[in-house]
Amino acid sequence: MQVNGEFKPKIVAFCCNWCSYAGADLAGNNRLNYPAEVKIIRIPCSCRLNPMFILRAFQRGADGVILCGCHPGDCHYTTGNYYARRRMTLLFSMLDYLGIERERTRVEWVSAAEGAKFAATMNDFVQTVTKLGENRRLEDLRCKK
Amino acid sequence: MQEVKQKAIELLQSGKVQRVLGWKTGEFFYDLTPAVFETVEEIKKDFVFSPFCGANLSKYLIAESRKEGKIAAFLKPCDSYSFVQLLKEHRIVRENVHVVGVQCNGMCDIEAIKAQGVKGVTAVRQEGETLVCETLYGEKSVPYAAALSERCKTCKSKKIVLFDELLGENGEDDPDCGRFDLVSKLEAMTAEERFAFWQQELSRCIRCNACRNVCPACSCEKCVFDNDTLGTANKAAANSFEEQNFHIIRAFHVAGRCTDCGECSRVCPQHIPLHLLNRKFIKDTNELYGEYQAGADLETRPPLVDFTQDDCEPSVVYTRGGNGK
Amino acid sequence: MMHRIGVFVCWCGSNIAATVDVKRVAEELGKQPGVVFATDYQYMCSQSGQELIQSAIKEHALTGVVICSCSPQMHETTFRRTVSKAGLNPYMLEIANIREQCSWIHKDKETGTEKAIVLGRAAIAKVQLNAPLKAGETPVTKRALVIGGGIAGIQTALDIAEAGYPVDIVESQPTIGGKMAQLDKTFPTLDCAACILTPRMVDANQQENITIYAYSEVEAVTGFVGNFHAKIRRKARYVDETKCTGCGLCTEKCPQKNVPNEFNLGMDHRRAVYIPFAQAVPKIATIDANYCKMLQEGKCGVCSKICAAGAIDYKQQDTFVEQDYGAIVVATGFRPISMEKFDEYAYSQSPDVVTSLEFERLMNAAGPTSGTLLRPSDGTHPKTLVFVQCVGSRCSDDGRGKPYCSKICCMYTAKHAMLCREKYPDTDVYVFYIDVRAPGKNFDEFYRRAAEEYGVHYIKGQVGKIVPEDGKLKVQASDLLANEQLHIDADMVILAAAIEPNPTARSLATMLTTPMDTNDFFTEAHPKLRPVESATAGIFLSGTCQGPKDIPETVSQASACAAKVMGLLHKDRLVGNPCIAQPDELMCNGCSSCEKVCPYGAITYADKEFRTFEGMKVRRVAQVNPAVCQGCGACTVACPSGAMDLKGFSNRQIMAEVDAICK
Amino acid sequence: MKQENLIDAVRDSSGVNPRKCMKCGKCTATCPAFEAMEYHPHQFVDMVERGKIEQLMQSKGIWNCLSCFACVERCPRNVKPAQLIEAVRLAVIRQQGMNHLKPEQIPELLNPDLPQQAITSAFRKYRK
Repeated sequence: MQVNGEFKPKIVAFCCNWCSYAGADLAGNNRLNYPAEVKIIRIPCSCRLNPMFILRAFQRGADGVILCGCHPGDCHYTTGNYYARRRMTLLFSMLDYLGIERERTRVEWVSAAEGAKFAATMNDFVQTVTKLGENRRLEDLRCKK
Repeated sequence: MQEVKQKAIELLQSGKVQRVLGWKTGEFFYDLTPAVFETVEEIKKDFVFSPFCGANLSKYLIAESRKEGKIAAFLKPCDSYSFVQLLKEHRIVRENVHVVGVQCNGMCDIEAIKAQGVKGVTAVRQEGETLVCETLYGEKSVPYAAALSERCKTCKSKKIVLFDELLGENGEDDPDCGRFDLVSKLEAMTAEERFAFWQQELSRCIRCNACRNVCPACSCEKCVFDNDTLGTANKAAANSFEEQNFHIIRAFHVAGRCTDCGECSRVCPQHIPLHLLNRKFIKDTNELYGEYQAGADLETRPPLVDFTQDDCEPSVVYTRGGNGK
Repeated sequence: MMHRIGVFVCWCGSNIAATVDVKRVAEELGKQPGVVFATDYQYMCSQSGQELIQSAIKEHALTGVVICSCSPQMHETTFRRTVSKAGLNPYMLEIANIREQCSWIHKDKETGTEKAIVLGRAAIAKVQLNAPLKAGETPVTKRALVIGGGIAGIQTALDIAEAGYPVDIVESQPTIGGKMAQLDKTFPTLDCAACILTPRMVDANQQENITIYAYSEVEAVTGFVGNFHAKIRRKARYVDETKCTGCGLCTEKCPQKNVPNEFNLGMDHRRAVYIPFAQAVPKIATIDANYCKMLQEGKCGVCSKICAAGAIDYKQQDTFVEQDYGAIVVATGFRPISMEKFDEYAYSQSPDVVTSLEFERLMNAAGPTSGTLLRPSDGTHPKTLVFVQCVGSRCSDDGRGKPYCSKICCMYTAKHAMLCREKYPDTDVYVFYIDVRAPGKNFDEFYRRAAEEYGVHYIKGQVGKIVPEDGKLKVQASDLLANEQLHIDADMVILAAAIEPNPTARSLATMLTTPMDTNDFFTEAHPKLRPVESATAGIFLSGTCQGPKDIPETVSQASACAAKVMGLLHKDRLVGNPCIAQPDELMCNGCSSCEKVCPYGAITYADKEFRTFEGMKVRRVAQVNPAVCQGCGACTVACPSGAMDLKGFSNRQIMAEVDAICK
Repeated sequence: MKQENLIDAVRDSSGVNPRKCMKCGKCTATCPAFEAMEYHPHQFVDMVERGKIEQLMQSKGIWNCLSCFACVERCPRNVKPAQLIEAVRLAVIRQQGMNHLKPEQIPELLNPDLPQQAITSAFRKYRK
């Protein structure tokens, strides 16, 4: 999206309810800044993230998608993030294989105590995606209309 | 070849099975389609086993094994992997299937034969290392290897994983078949080159769904892309990301379940090398989570429903391999 | 059907209103399709704020509510109750987090307002697809099963029983008591283990709510939280429990005298018919079929002849008990690891090298030496004793030992050294340590007392090797602080062997679908906040099956575990989380992918008949047990056909949010 | 060689991670050459960890290690002190630099009575 001639990326952040969503709340509690381009969607666990959701976001014009979950070993549901880790690794690798900028997707493990990490991660991710510019390779033109 | 047909007749006559799943000629002699035979006469008339029996029969057993009576199925090594994978997923009623393993010398592709300059082919037969073609202009010979379809040139295995009886000899898998060479080549390209390559390939997709319909792993009761309630149904192709979305999701849904039988690429009317997507997943899972061959056995957990505590992080994608940025 | 949605934007005083133009947010969201009412208010969570919501629900016949406020982690429950009181299903509510994830992180009001509108829009898009959810309810069987009758199991069982619920203890040995029954004294108070344990054993036996199934094993467990069903194998004792009086006459007259006595760790012998120790509970004789001449060869019958009660029954068979339980407690305990792989310590070569547990028996009045410390090899009084700590603990992955600290060894070694010096002041006692870990209450004081008051020589450094020579044990070690090598001629060496989980725990974990760590300790549901629950609902952990623990810690965990069990059994019905997985049977392939990733074993399969174009067909389809599913959603992604969906976080809802955000 | 390179060289050629050491001293307790070494195995590991390689290289004691591998055998943390000692010895040999045999010198030095092993170790001294 262009705002006053400046590119502002659209970022969708999927956060697991137990660690990362709480980590994002903590970032807010501590008044840690990160760009408003990041919009968070709450999911119960990182393993709830279907690759279809990521592709859907890109189709609809997102410029970057990030998944945050509990650190491996700390999953509220004991094993969810282990499956998410494999799924995302393979999906990202596939996107890369198709020539889509690999920096547009990311997974970070953020615990409920890591508000600072959450903010830092988002700052970094937004910066990376801003540098990449608008997502053209993945979007569905029809959705633009 | 006669041996296979004879076996089909024998199985029906003995009453061991009530139906036989095999191949019959379509419009052209090289255009064979899977068919179910219920009488000896039908078999005598139409049953064919030739170097064009590429069609993987295992998928048809999902429906066929649920019908009354027993069915005999002729499974080539490729088909047997798909068969075991479907068994593993509880899709086939094992008791109702009599599996006859048939060895395969690699299946031919009429386009490959034409590419050798042989035109007007009306029939073929294998004689050792050569394929003798009867043509409108007399007999012509081509090396058998040159007539092979693309997927058979890098055949992963001549092993028939599961069978009730076997015609010919069982073979071995070939870890050095080089089936990932093309994937590696793509990986070594820059992102821009890869994007251009896939854009070129996938933009030809007409969403005919042939790849999905032939794929033994794509045998869902209802496909997500046909599902209106899910909001993912989308059939019309536009000049957009839609084809890629379809093919990524399709490849992801069969990841860890795809046996690499290559049917998707065989049936694609637009000649899109779809198997390269599936092979990427297979190559990745092999490299990251250990060797895994779908359909090789009934027990091993597929990589996507398994994990270890020290699996690599998704960020491995940013750093892995020599692929250019 | 389009919902009638009400949007309520909270100012949270100035917390939100300072960086978000709440009026504009309400105005913009009011224009969204489906929104029939939108307003803002200073404090939505206040009494009057809640009343505002409730009256709007009634006035505008709202069917869905979006509240733009603080994090759902703060007030989701509050607002669910609010809308519920106004007659709306509590799950027809969505919260847009415009405080923690918006107003508090942005300084610019324009930016904050724009973002709040997008977040509100996503919540509206989601609530459009919400459906009323009702949590499933299942009844609770008010009975607990405790697997393992050591101090952990006994304590848990007693606490539960005293709260009024029936408890069954299943113990594989002929008596309850576990490892603690074998101990002599306990640190840091030095009170006698039997004196504190045996009254608890008797209590357990007499408590009318407790049934003890000793010499029994859990054969199979099915079901789920509140509704387990267990099959218990009662191994044949060849003694009728209802008749045996525990007089012990048979155990004195049995001619088969050479059976290694496991209670004394094989350091003396018992008869083929035996009662493990004097205070055994239940005090019933057991015939060891491997050694009984009557059972092996068909001749003897001495015990049967002398038993006045006529309790001996050579034809007894294993029997089975089947019972329903609401909760299961795992208390399977530990054992010391085998010392066979530690050749350098000569354990297999010399009987004078013993493990600490063997040393307990050698010091115990009921032990093989009646409490006089004598060298096992020649029965002489040992003068020089060397204690080696950390044998097999804190080892890297070389297959000999365990990577963890066994936690109890530092303290019991201090205890042994102290007792030894107290009883036999003529002894020289050396303790070789790597670190002394004594962080419990009165623990460090206890260890310091051993060194300061009892003159135990504490030497930093692991012993290198031990060679038996001329009736002595040549101990080669080094004093790392003095930087010199030591050679000690010891009379006895005591190895503080690492402890490991009971070897039967692994198969039990599989039976209960309860996760374990790589060392076969059961994994707690949360390492800090849920230490006595397993990840599987209704399965609780007591004692060392969860990790190394000393007695005080074991008992506190056992009581904590009992409290959790009572909390569960107190409920008549369990109300589940309604946001659970739900398969669409028409789309399900029955492929088992979902089952494989379910951490709770909540998914099973059933063959069902479906109408198809070709008549009725039977298909295998997934079923989710609503009492067991916790709603993680792992299955929804594993499912290739999208047949499995998650209520409250459905595919369509999440995609609607994605669409709204990306618009 | 520079200090950091030296530490890396010792760690690489030994394949030992000295940080795994929990300082239990079992290696030292078990060492038959204790008296002959000014730095005992556990100190040795510690010194490598702290990068005091040069000090070790000057130590006479390294030549008194019998390479009996008792310390390797018994170390509970799989640290392998003896391999560190060997690596330091190698570092000393390599540092002597100028006394390596050059390949062209070998033929004239060849003597039928020379044990095979001596030739092999002469080559081993030769550094690429």
